[in-house]
Amino acid sequence: MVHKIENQYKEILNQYMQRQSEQNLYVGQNFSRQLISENISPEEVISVHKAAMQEIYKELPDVVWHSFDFLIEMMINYGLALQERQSLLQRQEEIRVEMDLAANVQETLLKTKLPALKGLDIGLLSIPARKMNGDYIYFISDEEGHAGIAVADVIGKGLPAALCMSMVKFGMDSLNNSPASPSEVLGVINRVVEKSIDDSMFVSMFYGRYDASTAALTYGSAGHEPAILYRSKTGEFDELYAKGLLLGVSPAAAYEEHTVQLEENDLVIMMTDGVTEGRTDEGFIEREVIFELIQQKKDEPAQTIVQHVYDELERMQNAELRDDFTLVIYKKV
Amino acid sequence: MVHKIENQYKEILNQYMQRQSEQNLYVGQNFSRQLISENISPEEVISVHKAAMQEIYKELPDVVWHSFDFLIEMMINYGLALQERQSLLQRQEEIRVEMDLAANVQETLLKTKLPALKGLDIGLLSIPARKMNGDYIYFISDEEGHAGIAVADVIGKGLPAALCMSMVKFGMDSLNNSPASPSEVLGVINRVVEKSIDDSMFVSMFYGRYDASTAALTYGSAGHEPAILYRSKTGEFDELYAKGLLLGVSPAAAYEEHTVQLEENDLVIMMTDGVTEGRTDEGFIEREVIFELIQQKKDEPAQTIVQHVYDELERMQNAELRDDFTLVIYKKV
Amino acid sequence: MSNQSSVEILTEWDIVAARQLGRNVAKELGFGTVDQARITTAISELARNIYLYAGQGRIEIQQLTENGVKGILIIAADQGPGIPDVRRVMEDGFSTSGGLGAGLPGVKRLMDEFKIETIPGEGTDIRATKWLR
Amino acid sequence: MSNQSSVEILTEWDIVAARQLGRNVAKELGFGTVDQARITTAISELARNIYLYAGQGRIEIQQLTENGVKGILIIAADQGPGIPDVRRVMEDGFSTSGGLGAGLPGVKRLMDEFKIETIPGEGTDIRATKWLR
Ligand SMILES: [Mn+2]
Ligand SMILES: [Mn+2]
Ligand SMILES: [Mn+2]
Ligand SMILES: [Mn+2]
Repeated sequence: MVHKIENQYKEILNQYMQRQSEQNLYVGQNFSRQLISENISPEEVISVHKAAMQEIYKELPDVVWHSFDFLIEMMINYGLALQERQSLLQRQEEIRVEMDLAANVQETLLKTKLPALKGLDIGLLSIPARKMNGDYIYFISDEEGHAGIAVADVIGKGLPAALCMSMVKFGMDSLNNSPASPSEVLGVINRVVEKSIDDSMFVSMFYGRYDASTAALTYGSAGHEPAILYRSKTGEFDELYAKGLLLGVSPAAAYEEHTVQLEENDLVIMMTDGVTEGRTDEGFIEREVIFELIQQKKDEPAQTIVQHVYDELERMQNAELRDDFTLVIYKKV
Repeated sequence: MVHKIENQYKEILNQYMQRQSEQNLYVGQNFSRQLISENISPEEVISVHKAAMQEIYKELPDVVWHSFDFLIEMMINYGLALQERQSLLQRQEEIRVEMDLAANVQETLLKTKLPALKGLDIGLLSIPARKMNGDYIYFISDEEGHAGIAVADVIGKGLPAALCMSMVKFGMDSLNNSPASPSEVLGVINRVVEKSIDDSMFVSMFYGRYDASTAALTYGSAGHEPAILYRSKTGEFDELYAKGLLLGVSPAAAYEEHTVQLEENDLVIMMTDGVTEGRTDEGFIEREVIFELIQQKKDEPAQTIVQHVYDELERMQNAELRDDFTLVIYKKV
Repeated sequence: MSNQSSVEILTEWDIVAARQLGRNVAKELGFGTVDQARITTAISELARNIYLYAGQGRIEIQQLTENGVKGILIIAADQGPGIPDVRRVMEDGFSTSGGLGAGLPGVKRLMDEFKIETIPGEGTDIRATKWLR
Repeated sequence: MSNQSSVEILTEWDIVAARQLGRNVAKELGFGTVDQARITTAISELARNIYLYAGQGRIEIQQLTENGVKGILIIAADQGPGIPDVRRVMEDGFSTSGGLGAGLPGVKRLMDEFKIETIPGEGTDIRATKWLR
């Protein structure tokens, strides 16, 4: 094989020495790719080059051959750096596989079941900025027509955030599917988070409890992006704001709760800051842009509205997600 | 700066052309390291080499200069591969930082409190083979002198295993610090694991419940490495085996439990397969070797015994851990 | 100020013609041998991409002067299928691990500025500039 | 069969002497120019490690013949402080990212076989072999 390469090299070099044309350089450069793909190191290239020159131009003075020997010595460390690249590429591939597997584990671990509730049409989407999602949606529901819907965001992204999120999930699990009041739920999760993670990690969460029999929504927030209520009758957007510290800051934190009455075709929009803090080349995307997008599809099913908002925001940002993106819309039908 | 490099190169090359000594090659090669560290690409080296030769040997025929031009063209793709190495090294460093942070989060998340129990001296060590630990030790204890000690191992290593382990921890948390019987505890965790992770992930666990008032140990196992009981009186090592499926295989799995009576200075040795399946160049490390190591230090505190076993096994394996290593020894005092 | 010329890419020979055009312009502007070779390699890569993935397109070479600094601009435009996942194509190791060549990250490294616009089904427009230091 | 010779490493000049010894043996055994340069680089790296981190030590070069195949064995031995974290020292990028040289992973790559034994406080023994193909 080495012999074949030497012959090919001599042939290509000889062509170039006859005529210094672009065509011959093009052939040479294509050949150099082949050499790299066969792990031929730069010092070997110089050595093959020297041998080819020796065959074609025997009569050249010794200084030329010495000069190539010197170049070979200079290239040894370059060759090593290139081998290092190979093993780094391999390592990167291994990490990619491990991350993919971990992302799968996380998905299974955090899966939650959409409640089938009379009078409520739910659409949702949660897209991680990197491999692992640091946003989370959790549903609770009981037989009596109560549904709890939580949207959480770990401050931070990637792996560390994903690890924290598993804690929120098991905290929610410990509620045993009874959709308690927002101030209770946020209080429980706050203590779990406070106990289990270090002081630099915080979680924000919005929790809404919907009662199908009265169409009332009770909500609370732990330092989370406020939800939005779209009033079908007036076409207005209202913020659903509730006071409350981030989860994990203080074990004694207390959480407000408020109640609103939903009317037919009203929309409740819960999200993380990855939705509202998207950026284009011109700066932050205005909230009004998002309202506009929702209004365009307000008569469609909730999932269609969610998908439309995501598609349009992604397009505006050139497909570059800076933060995990989570959007839940429910529609009173 | 480029000018300085050109001059230095010419100087060093000139020395070598005068006398092809090892000394001059050594100087040249050291200089090539400097070039790499200054991100000088191989095509630039050839170009600098050509310029130096042109100054020193003006009279050489044109074919020599053409030959260097050809080499420059051949080296462009090599230069690109080297730049890729730089960015891969940077990416690797970023991942290292993220993994370190995640390992910290995991440690805080999974931390467990050593029970202070009359008559029981506990030593332990858990060393991950990679960044993240897929082994786990969990303690439960109550006011009445009962202590539960669990050692678990997720099948698999690294990130995916670490994510699963958080689930075991929250399963144990849900027991609310009441050290129940082994068959109960393993049953609860089995259902949590079965529900939360996919079919390819399994966890093995050994659980022992110690009653300080009677010095009785009740134990059960979910497909885990058996614990070892060292009888101080006879100097014998007995296996503490109990039948039971791996956690996560079947929601209906049932777990046996057995009870042994501990006497003064008896040792209970719980571990993961990372301890018993260590390998040297000559093959697996025999169990007898581990027994021997324990016996050497049996009169020392439990932590000293644990550390001694780890140090010696690590040495035998040339510091290459193939699997997470977890060892808990408790001594009846 | 800009001064332009272009080559239609239809056959592999046109790649060589685009290289030749670029090298001439680079030389004329005063780029050294190594930079000439780099600019030529970037053009080669872009032209080859057009030839392989779009079937046909155009390489345009412009001379630039901005604030007294001279530069060369390569435009590679085609009406091919576009690049469905730009993020992935710009990743290290994606195109180079098999030794397939510099790929687009390579072009980005060979030049000072790099911009890509691609619409699936409509085509791709890549602009890369190198300034004379 | 083995045939040995060695160089004490005390000053930087001894690095050059060790290189020279290794290159001579490699040449004699019939290694080509590139392999001679690689073997010499490996010796250089090991000798430099002794010089920089242990203060003093010894490079030994042996000619080997095994099953009719010839080879060269480099032994680098010192009574220096030892390497506290071998795993880390053998990691890519640890010693090379600053362009500090090939490092031990480099030596491993330059040769066919590589073995390291190190005891903190007692010293380090590295053996690297390259076979004549
Ligand atoms: Mn986040
Ligand atoms: Mn966020
Ligand atoms: Mn494991
Ligand atoms: Mn294991």
